[in-house]
Amino acid sequence: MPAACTRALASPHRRLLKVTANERLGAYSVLRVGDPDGPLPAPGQFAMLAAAEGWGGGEEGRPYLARAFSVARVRDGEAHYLLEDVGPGTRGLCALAPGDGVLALGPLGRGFSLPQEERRALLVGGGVGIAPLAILQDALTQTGSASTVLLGFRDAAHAVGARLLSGAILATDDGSVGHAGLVTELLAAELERDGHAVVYACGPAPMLEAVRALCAARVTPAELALEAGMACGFGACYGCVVPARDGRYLRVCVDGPVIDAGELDHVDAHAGAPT
Amino acid sequence: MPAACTRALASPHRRLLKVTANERLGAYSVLRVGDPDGPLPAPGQFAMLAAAEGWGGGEEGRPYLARAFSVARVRDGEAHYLLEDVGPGTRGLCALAPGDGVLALGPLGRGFSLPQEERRALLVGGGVGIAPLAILQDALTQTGSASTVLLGFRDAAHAVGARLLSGAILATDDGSVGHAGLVTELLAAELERDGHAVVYACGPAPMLEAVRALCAARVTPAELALEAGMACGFGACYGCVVPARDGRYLRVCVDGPVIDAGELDHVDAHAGAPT
Amino acid sequence: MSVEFCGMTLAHPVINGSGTFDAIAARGAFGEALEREFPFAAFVSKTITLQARVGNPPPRLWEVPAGLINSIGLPNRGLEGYLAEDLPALSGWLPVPLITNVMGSSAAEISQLLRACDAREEIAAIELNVSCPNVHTGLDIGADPRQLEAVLSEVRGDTHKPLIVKLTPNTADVGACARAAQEGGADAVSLINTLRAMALVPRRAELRRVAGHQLEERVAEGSDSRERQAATVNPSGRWLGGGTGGLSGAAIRTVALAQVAAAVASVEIPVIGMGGVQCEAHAQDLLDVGAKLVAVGTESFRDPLVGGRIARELTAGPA
Amino acid sequence: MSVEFCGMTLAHPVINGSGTFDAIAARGAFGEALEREFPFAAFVSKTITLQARVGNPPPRLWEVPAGLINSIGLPNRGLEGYLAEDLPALSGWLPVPLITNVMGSSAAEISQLLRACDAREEIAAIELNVSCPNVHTGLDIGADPRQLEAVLSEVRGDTHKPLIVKLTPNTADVGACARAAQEGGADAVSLINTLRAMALVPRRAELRRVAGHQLEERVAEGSDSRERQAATVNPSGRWLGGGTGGLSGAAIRTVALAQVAAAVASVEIPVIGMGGVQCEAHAQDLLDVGAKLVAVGTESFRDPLVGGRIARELTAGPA
Ligand SMILES: Cc1cc2nc3c(=O)[nH]c(=O)nc-3n(C[C@H](O)[C@H](O)[C@H](O)COP(=O)(O)OP(=O)(O)OC[C@H]3O[C@@H](n4cnc5c(N)ncnc54)[C@H](O)[C@@H]3O)c2cc1C
Ligand SMILES: Cc1cc2nc3c(=O)[nH]c(=O)nc-3n(C[C@H](O)[C@H](O)[C@H](O)COP(=O)(O)OP(=O)(O)OC[C@H]3O[C@@H](n4cnc5c(N)ncnc54)[C@H](O)[C@@H]3O)c2cc1C
Ligand SMILES: Cc1cc2nc3c(=O)[nH]c(=O)nc-3n(C[C@H](O)[C@H](O)[C@H](O)COP(=O)(O)O)c2cc1C
Ligand SMILES: Cc1cc2nc3c(=O)[nH]c(=O)nc-3n(C[C@H](O)[C@H](O)[C@H](O)COP(=O)(O)O)c2cc1C
Ligand code: FES
Ligand code: FES
Repeated sequence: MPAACTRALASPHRRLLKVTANERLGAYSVLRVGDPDGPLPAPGQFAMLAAAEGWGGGEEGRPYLARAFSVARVRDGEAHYLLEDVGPGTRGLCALAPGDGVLALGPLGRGFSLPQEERRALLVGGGVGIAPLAILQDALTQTGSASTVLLGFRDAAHAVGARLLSGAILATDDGSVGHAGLVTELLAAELERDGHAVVYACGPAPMLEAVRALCAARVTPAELALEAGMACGFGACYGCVVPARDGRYLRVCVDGPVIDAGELDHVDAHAGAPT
Repeated sequence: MPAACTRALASPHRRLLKVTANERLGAYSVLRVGDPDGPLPAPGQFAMLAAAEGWGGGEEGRPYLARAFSVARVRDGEAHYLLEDVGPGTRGLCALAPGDGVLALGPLGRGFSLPQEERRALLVGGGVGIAPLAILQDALTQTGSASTVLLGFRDAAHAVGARLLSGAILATDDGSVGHAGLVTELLAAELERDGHAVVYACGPAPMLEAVRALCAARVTPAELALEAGMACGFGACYGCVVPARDGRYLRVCVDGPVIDAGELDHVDAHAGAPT
Repeated sequence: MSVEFCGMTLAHPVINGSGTFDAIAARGAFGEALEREFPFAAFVSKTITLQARVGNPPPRLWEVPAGLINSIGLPNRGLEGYLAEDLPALSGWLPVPLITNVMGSSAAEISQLLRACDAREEIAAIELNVSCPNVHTGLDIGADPRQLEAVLSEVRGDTHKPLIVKLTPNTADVGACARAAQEGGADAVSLINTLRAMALVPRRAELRRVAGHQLEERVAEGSDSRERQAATVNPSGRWLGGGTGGLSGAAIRTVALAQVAAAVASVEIPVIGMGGVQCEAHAQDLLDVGAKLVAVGTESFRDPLVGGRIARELTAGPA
Repeated sequence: MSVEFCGMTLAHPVINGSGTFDAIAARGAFGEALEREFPFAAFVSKTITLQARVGNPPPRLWEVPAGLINSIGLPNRGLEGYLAEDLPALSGWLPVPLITNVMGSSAAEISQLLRACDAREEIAAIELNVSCPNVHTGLDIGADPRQLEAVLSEVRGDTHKPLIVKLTPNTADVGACARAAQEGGADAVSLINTLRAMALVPRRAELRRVAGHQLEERVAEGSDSRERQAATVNPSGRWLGGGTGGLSGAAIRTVALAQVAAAVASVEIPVIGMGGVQCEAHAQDLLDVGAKLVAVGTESFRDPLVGGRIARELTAGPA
């Protein structure tokens, strides 16, 4: 089984940071935020982000609360976030320009643990859920571990996001790039080929559930980076829960977002990345 | 006494118009909005304005409702508004750039009536309250009537606003331009010189009250353009009231904004232009 | 999309909230165009009382995040003035049925209002506003189910016209109140009215923060930063001339949805849902939880024709 | 700026609203820095019940204009678990007095909770959440003044610690409820709790409008534009797993101000005011209408240290 989760402590201060770049990557945006003095996030940790200006407005009077985003990469004193515009909050962040302010609280939550027992790392991502796998791949590369990366996307425009990682094997729903079908089909084949692996997955709930079921059937250790609507990100509101195997609820923000697949009976329909 | 009030009918449609210019005029902004097909406002009428984008947001979640502004001038298919930034609504409008959208409902309310009995027109304005006097002066000039214009401002930066009218005699609180003191002191002197006049006034409540008292004492007809917090501008909310002489309340938006001074016992402290 | 409601056939399910649209004033401001594009399927008058009322002293409005507090104080000409002046001013041109909203502080007063309205054929239905303190108990007539049912039973016989009871939302159990209205003989209930709310005169420091540096020089002198602007205007520190007011608009929308759903679950009679409706989606939410009609209030202040647009979009499906 | 409150000396007048700050989880996320900068002058626990509760199924949150609806469902370890696990996890490092919030559905249950808390010296004061349906009557214990006073009189003797009663705002006359709490022996009252509210699963059309064109292709197929997203997840059409929830945040601020003013006018005991406080000005408004302490809830979700900043600004006067 994977070792203890990794987690860096956040400052309780919500910090005002500056956008250094915000560039399109296919259907996504990569937001870069200067944070030279911030705590170094562990792979899988996230931050609560809000634009410093114009948050709380919008036609529907939203966004009001900050939004959770996985740290996708840390490089040269900048944190990178992969964003998909799915609503008022992500839209506001996608529209930021270099120099704009971002209010950030983080890094938060428990990240991935590194492979044990010389298992090979299988990184499985779907859509915008590939974000935490990028920083995980960076960490694995640093420790000299190779990783196999399997990523699934809707179509070619989204598959451009795969550039965030290196050497990814792709699947697309519409078959425009790579395997025509589900990324979990690639995973099944990989596990078939060499089952001495640990799976790290992040993506939509149905994908995570398929990963969980596959790994459970093969007794392959798996860590799932879950998502949930969050109000606070630091355990205060009890809003971000997913049902655990024992009938209780886990708070994704403090008990996760990375959760050992074995703790779950199933992946809740609300617990995945936006689709 | 002045003749029946003038009033153009508005369309019940809130119309999406485009900003054609927005330029500083001393401490004020002059917002110009293209409206070639709109009804021609009568002097003293106003419009309810809101920015088409970003209204309803802001740090305090305001502005939510549209804001009332006197039409300051109509020229070449454009309506001009004189704006003073006193809060979130005016700030939002002051920040508009050419091409931005403005939602406008108007022209609304009752305007000034033109002089009767060959009385000379005395236009008395204070601060941003000079706006409706500009379009009134235009109308008087068109009918060949001369007008004497007395305007009061806080200081030299605000006194620049006087350029909206022609031939104005100025007073400033700090004495930096023109008469050092109140514009109503100029009015008293003018009425002394030649009392066969009709006074048209718009400005802060204390100024309007002084004008009312002066004119009442001399039995000089006077029309006061009042202001009040408004939610609707077309008589729906009953929010914009000022107390009348008979103990009832007048709705500034439909019974005014131009009200015969004789209808008032005093000018309510909330019924003037922002100070 | 035409709707049968209490024996009336309405062109669509969108009406106005009482006190948020003055058809006579709007006709004056917009002329005949208003008749052609009248935004509501029925017109609800503002609340009429037995005696004329001038309403509360200004200020009467306070804007809040996504909402508005009003403290209008129900100004109206009184029953007699309404019947003598407003009904003729509406008749001939009002293209939709008229629902007259009335309020009284005792069964006797309400009875008199209902009887007078019953006699006028211009009035298609009566809405009874029960957010009125009982002269005897001091408690709002509509806040206590028992009191509400008793009053309604007493007055129900006074009109043959459809009787809509406009419930108060400031109550422990709005479902119980809706049921009481039904038991008392109401033909329909409408809700929600505004939520009790309050605002203080803005402090100078607050204004400064909102308006930026400019204001600093302009507010009257005084060294205490906690001193409130216009303290002389209203020494109580309360902004609204009436002391407290009622919150409406987007801010109350989800409270309205919960209360409308609770009312629907409690009665068989039709429910008119309102509170914070700004667009078709909000109206559809109320219809989805079981409202038969939807009323638009505060949003009409921003756009007088919004009711008509919502009705069209409900018919056509969202764009 | 230190404040005497029910025999406690607090460093400043700002505390947290129950259920909106988990000191143990925050200590885990922020480490020792939290101890040095603890934002509140006292820490109020989330509501503890006799039996453990897992809480409501997700989704538990719905964001609205200037507010939040939550339907958390009071998950907690139960009295025993709280005393055995949470108290030790707080002791040693919590730099401020602990107020334990409890809730029971009958006098007997409440009595048991109070007695257990009374025995623990780690607990400085008890807050009783009376937004709980009475097992016998079904009505919230705090919604009816008579019921409230009766229950409190019965349990008051069970603790010597200061007893704060957290009133429900979903009531006809909050002043009467505050008075009932005082008569029943409360040492203080706190308000407001959240307003009952509801949200529906967003329709696909709605999502499309909000999210722009992109979403259109992504939402599951289906021809009926009124069909709701994730209807399979929650066939009732209600978004919140708990069906309805409670509205908090800026949207309820002026309702809170009115209710706090009404409570202050009705009692001599101190009042803790809360509801939508986001900055010093909002806190000062509550103090100006007579609150002794102010609590911050939802705003802490946006900024965990906002309570401390408000306290500093209240002390220094606004910047
Ligand atoms: C730990 C974690 C990591 C994440 N990492 C990333 C990341 O790296 N990149 C990324 O793009 N996203 C990430 N997300 C998801 C991201 O947080 C959401 O996409 C974002 O919060 C959406 O906000 P929005 O305002 O754009 O959309 P919203 O309008 O909030 O809509 C998003 C979804 O929420 C629901 N919803 C709609 N309206 C409401 C409402 N009023 N209240 C509550 N829910 C509503 C609907 O299901 C909707 O599809 C992450 C989430 C978590 C929890
Ligand atoms: C008929 C008419 C004509 C007008 N013509 C002009 C014009 O030509 N040019 C011009 O610049 N202005 C004009 N005004 C005034 C203009 O409408 C106001 O300055 C504007 O509405 C202010 O909005 P705001 O959001 O900028 O400021 P607000 O924040 O709304 O503040 C303005 C004032 O309103 C009060 N206030 C503060 N907060 C609130 C609140 N939350 N709710 C309610 N009131 C509050 C305070 O007294 C404050 O000083 C006119 C007003 C009327 C009625
Ligand atoms: C300015 C104003 C005046 C109102 N006057 C009345 C009234 O006279 N009688 C009444 O029953 N309701 C009155 N209401 C309540 C509305 O009819 C409606 O119930 C409430 O505003 C909620 O709807 P909304 O959020 O769409 O405005 C008034 C509301 C406002 C904002
Ligand atoms: C997510 C959440 C959970 C809450 N849980 C509790 C609770 O367990 N017990 C309680 O008495 N109040 C609870 N409340 C109510 C708050 O303590 C507070 O009364 C309310 O949120 C109003 O304050 P605010 O607008 O500042 O959030 C909760 C509020 C929220 C938003
Ligand atoms: S987001 Fe608030 S507890 Fe997890
Ligand atoms: S602004 Fe609504 S009645 Fe005048």
